[in-house]
Amino acid sequence: MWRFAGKRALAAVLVLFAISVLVFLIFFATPGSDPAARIAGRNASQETLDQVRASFGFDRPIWIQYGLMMRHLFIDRDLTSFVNRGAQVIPQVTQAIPVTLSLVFGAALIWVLLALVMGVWATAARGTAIDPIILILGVIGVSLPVFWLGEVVNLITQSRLHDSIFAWVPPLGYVPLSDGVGPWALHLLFPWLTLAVLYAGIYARVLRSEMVQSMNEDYVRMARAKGIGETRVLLRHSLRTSLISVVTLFGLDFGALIGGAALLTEVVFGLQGVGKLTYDSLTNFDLPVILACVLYASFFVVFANFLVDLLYAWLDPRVRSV
Amino acid sequence: MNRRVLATVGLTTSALVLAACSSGGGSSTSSSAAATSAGASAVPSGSASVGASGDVPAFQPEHQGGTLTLLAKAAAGTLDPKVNYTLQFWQLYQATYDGLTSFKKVNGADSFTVVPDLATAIPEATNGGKTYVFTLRPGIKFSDGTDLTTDDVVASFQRIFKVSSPTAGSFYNGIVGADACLKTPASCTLDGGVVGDKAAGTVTINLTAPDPEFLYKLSVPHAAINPKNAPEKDAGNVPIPGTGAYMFKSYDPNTSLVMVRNPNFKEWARDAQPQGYPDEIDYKFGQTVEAAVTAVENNQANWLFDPPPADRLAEIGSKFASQVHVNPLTAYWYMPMNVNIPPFNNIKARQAVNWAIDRNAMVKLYGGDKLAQPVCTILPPGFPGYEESCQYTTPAGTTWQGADLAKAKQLVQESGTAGQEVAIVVSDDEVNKAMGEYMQSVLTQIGYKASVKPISGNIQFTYIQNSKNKVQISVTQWYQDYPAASDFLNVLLGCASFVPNSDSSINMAGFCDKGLQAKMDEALKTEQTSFDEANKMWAAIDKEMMTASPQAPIFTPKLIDFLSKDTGNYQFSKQFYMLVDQLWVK
Amino acid sequence: MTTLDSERTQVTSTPTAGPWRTAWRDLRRNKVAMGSLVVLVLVILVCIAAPLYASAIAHTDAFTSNVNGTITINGQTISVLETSSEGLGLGVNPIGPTWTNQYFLGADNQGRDVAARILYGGRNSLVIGFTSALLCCFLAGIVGIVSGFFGKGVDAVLSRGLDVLWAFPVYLLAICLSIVLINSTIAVGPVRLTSGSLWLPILIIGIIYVPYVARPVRGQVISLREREFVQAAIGSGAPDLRLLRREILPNVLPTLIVFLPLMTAINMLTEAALSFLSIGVQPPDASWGTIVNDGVGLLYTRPWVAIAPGIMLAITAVALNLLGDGVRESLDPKAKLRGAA
Amino acid sequence: MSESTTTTPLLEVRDLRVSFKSRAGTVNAVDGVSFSVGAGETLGIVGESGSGKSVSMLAVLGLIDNPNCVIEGEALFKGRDLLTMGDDELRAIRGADIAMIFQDPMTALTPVYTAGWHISEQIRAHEKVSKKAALDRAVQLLTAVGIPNAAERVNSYPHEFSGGMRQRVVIAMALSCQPSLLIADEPTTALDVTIQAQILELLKSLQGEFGSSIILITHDMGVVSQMSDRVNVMYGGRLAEAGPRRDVLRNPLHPYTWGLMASIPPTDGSRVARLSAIPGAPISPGDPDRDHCLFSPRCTFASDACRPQPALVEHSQAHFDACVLPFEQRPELRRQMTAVEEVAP
Repeated sequence: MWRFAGKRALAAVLVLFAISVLVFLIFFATPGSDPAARIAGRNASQETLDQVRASFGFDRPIWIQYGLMMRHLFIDRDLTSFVNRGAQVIPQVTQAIPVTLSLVFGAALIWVLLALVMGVWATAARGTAIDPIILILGVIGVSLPVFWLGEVVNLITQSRLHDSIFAWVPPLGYVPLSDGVGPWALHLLFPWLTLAVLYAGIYARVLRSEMVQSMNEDYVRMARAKGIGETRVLLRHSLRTSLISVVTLFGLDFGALIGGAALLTEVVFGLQGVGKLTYDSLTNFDLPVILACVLYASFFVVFANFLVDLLYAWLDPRVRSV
Repeated sequence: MNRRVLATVGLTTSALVLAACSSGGGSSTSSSAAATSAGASAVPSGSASVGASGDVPAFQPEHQGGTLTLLAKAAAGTLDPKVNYTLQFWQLYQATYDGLTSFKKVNGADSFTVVPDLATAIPEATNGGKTYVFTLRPGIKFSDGTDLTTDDVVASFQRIFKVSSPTAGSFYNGIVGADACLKTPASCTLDGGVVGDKAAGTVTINLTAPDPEFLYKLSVPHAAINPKNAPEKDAGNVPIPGTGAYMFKSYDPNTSLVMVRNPNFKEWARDAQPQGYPDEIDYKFGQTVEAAVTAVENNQANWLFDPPPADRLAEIGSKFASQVHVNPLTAYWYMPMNVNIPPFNNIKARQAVNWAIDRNAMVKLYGGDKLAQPVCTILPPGFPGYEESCQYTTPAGTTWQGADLAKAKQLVQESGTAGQEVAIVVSDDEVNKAMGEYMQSVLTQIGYKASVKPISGNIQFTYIQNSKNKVQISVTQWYQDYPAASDFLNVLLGCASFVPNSDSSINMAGFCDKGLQAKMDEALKTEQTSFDEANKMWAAIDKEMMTASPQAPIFTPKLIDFLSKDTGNYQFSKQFYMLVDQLWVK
Repeated sequence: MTTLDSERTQVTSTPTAGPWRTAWRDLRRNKVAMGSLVVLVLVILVCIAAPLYASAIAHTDAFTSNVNGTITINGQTISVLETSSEGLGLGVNPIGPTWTNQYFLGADNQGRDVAARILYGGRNSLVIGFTSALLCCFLAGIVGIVSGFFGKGVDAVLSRGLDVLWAFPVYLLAICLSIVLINSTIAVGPVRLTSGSLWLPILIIGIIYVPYVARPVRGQVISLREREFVQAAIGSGAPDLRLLRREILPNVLPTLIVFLPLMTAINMLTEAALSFLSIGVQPPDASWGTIVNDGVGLLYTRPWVAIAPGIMLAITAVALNLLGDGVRESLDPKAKLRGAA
Repeated sequence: MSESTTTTPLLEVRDLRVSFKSRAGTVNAVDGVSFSVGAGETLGIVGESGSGKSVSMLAVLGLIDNPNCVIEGEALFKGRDLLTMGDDELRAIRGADIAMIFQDPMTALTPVYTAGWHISEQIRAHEKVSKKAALDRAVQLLTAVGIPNAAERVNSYPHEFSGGMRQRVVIAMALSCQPSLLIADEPTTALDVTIQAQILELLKSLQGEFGSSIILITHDMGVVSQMSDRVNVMYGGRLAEAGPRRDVLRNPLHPYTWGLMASIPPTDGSRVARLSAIPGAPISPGDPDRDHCLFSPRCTFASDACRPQPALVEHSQAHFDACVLPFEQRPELRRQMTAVEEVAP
């Protein structure tokens, strides 16, 4: 177990290293990306430009720049933005995390519940018209471009029907949990739903197909033969075993979302989360923030993979003993 | 409206785009304003327009108090007044920092006048226009409680170089000792350049050559006076004490900037640094512009920095008309054409573009004729040196009437460049992209194989400057730093502004005409004796430039300020735009 | 249920039909899948007919700005881009849906006919979605098979490579590439990459989803390797290449084919998301994604510009997903995207 | 023990028909089968896969989870018809009165639960006992089925048991409510040869202990010969032959049974022999032409007389078969057939 974890950690570090190097190289290979001129300001004299270049170390070999940036990011922890000078990168990321966590946790709760209901219901109702209806609803959810859906939701709740049925919808943006659970949840309600619509469909479909598959398994027939109720067969046997693959999926998605994959939702709903930070840093071409965001995101993706493996072992005793 | 540019071109790095803006006279509203400023400048010969007294309205204590809430999509980077080069924060610095001189804090065209601020008076330049002696007002304290002394002034000028201020090499390189400071900022002394006499309370500034525009340069925030112990590097988001009516209390670029009254402030000159009305000013960042517009509509915030999105314009222009203020800017949108590579190394090809652009269409893409005015000169309407003229219009006239596609096609044929590939590099925001798309259409019509290349706004501005990138034509904007014709003509098209293979080469056209450069040098020299005289020369240079056609001016934009219902006393300074601290919330 | 299943397959498969024909016949019987196929074919046909629509019905050029254009409706001449006349007269609004042949869905901010552009845009969306899905499945097939078949070091390297790809900021890559390509051309084999080339989004999208598909393929190959018949072949000293061709590929191919429509749907949505960040199809060319993006700026005044292409995108994606489900059921019911394990 | 059949049978199946409707037509999986099982009796049902033996039992227990399935006939368990019973009633009988063991112990247990969990679930489904009491019972049961160290093994997961041990767990679970009827569907097919005998032995001894009746479904005549009191031979969803074990084994009547008998290896039958001894493939249950002896296409002695479908005729006491061949000539014909068989390879 420890060897396994060690190997995984080593692999993760390698992956993170590779990503950071790639980001660094790509950044500096892009024409116009040289931060010196942007830092120096409009129509700066060449002397000023050189001065800025020297003071930021942009005139040094690229591997030294890389080393310096990594040192500032991980050892001194005082890496500052190229754009918002003096703005430290790490606090920016840590401030964005609660927003993303709030968004993703809430959305995940909704989509998991929704997917459970939809998946179990579709399984129980297979053979009837309800099953395909649920599935098609799910497919539609999967097929809507999330930023488009977000914009349309905004159009309806913030503009078209804002004076009538959606008068209670607060303006876009994030309100911290410390301002009260009510306002917090109300501000996040539509972002939650928008994000959840996408994933609920996927999860319901995966769950349903797993469950239908398991309904043909011997152990489900055995469970029926034991004379236990159909609901119990569905929930304790079929659903319980089907959850394994859903959890795997969930771990990966959740990791990616926490890492900033909710970018489009955050942008559309004006939530200052990690995704929005990543987006802003990309549009600003602000290398320190890009690097911090990307490493943070990769860490979560890799970490989620790792967690999923552990969770998998916990859910599936067969894996545990291997 | 130039703030649309700001907001879109650089989400937070507006620094690229914008600098100070002042307007030497309005466009549509004020042909008289132009006259005023030109007249004012003529008074002290050989110097920027200065004035002593103004008609600043008296303070009305009944409106004092309350919290003013401002919104912006993003903050504007460092808070250091010596480094920040964005309109967004320069607007705020008016209330927090002072220079030896400053632009007058009044509504309208008069705002363009330079008045004494920390100095008791505007000194007459001596020593052949090379020496200025300022006397500091006594009894002024910084917001941290320390007294303002001549040491602070000297240190502040040194600091311009020590922090590599963006304008160090362009505005302040004429100070004696600046050369050494630019080379080795750390040991900058400006020895013999800026000399303080603590006992007499005077500061002497020596220039290497006369600079009639120097007083303007002293009046922008980069020349603001801060305590001598201010850090010798960019202070980032740590506020530096100042002498203004307000001080920065806290700043987080991701969330908010808070300004409160400076406890050590006593009004000394109402036209230079008036006391403000709100007790606190909260500037909040991070909301979308859509949300900000809604918030102002709903009276939840007083004002938003970013230009309202195009699809909300009609709504605020009709439902909220009384809360909207539109002001012309001394700025322009233009298309530099690279005169060193095909097809625009051919003058006919360049002229063809000027003939072909339907400037009305561009105005429409920008938001309609209430928000921009077509131009075909480099100097904006109302600007010193501006003379109504248009070489590329049909029917012929002095203002732009319509494009002549036939003529453009013919010129392209004559130039022999027809069929060549042309890439238009634009910033990837909505307005710029729309203009790029439109130009693609136009260039295709006149015979080129045109394509649009929208790229990230934060890179576009440096990308199009670097000759290495071989940009043929692009869409960009220029906002004045101070009201002098050279700030457009000499800066944008002077030989010195073209630095091959550098990201900082504001002469994007790569245009360098020896004859025209000689004329510009002559005009600059003439400014020492007479701005009027010089401005006539600038007007002629503008015409010649337009004939050479290294760029195609498109329009001069206007600015929308949208205030909430309960916000009063809107004052618009041509130099730094809305006077934030003069707004009433009570 | 083993007995029942075997009975049913006995019934449905006649001895002569190969697995492909059986699958096709199953698919033909699947009403939902066939319905989706019909919808898909309709969408494709309509998009192919774009020039016809533009010239014969809408009388418009979908790629030329028409900022100062006018049209006549009920005898009234209306500007395509109308400057607001209310109040201060701020803002310019493109004409809204006329629901007639010209400007059926209104104009975009260049005064171009949105309906015609949606049809043209559909072509690009479909081409990008499908080609990138093809590319993705092809690359993922190679990576997955090599990784799963050779195992050990090769597998470790490829798997980490997939991890890097998985966690890499795609948008950054896309933004940088689009800038690099403004002046330079990158040649990837027969593909010439320029900044306006459709190959740019195709390559980017095709590559980023490789881990999505490669992981399940890798898992499948690993389990295939353990199967008796492959073990037997290995034991008998069959060369790797023949093993791959004879034993592995025929088993992996159905999985890849199942993924194709599903990936096409995902890729079309990704293309739209990339367009949201101004990467991808370059103006004046269009895709559904770029039109949605154009429309977002007009959302409050002319919502149809954004809503209509979004609906087209959603319909196509739904059809592709349902078709994909049908193909999965008939070809390889166990195929799972994203490689959960 | 065959005498017990004369008293009221525990389970009496009358004219059971199970068919599946599909796009390709109707599949008659079970086509008019009647039989009965007495208390404490063991009934063997033999036939090739697809002969309908498993389906008939699943149908009786209402375990066919397919909306296109039509079930007709009667299945009287202790006098009550299982086929018309409500879901809840049937559920109460399943597992409590009638338990079932499936072929593959590898897949019959839900992989995520322990052996003890499975057994106590079954107990608690039918009796109100505490979890702890149920678990204690599970330990006893596991001990009873010969799992060593049952107190610890009760917490083991299915994958931690060997195949044979897992089948013991399944048997323990099946017996946990002391059912009066145990249906064992190929209980040993998936097991190693050495384990098979142990499991059969266990079933036998447990039957003695619990007094349950057993329906043993298998394709293996060897297993039948070891275990059952009576034998039903099924072909194509119909009974081909039925009778007391001794009669059927010593004196098989139906040519199909002859084929099955020929497939038993000469020794003790512990070797699993496939039914390849009978030429031709099993008939397709989807074939609409059913009004004839379904075995006739594979039968050496087939003639026009095989059409229409021959009736099930009682030849000696409780020994039935459905074949038109003259009764007297059967031993001779059988010799002929097996001789041919022996030459063939």
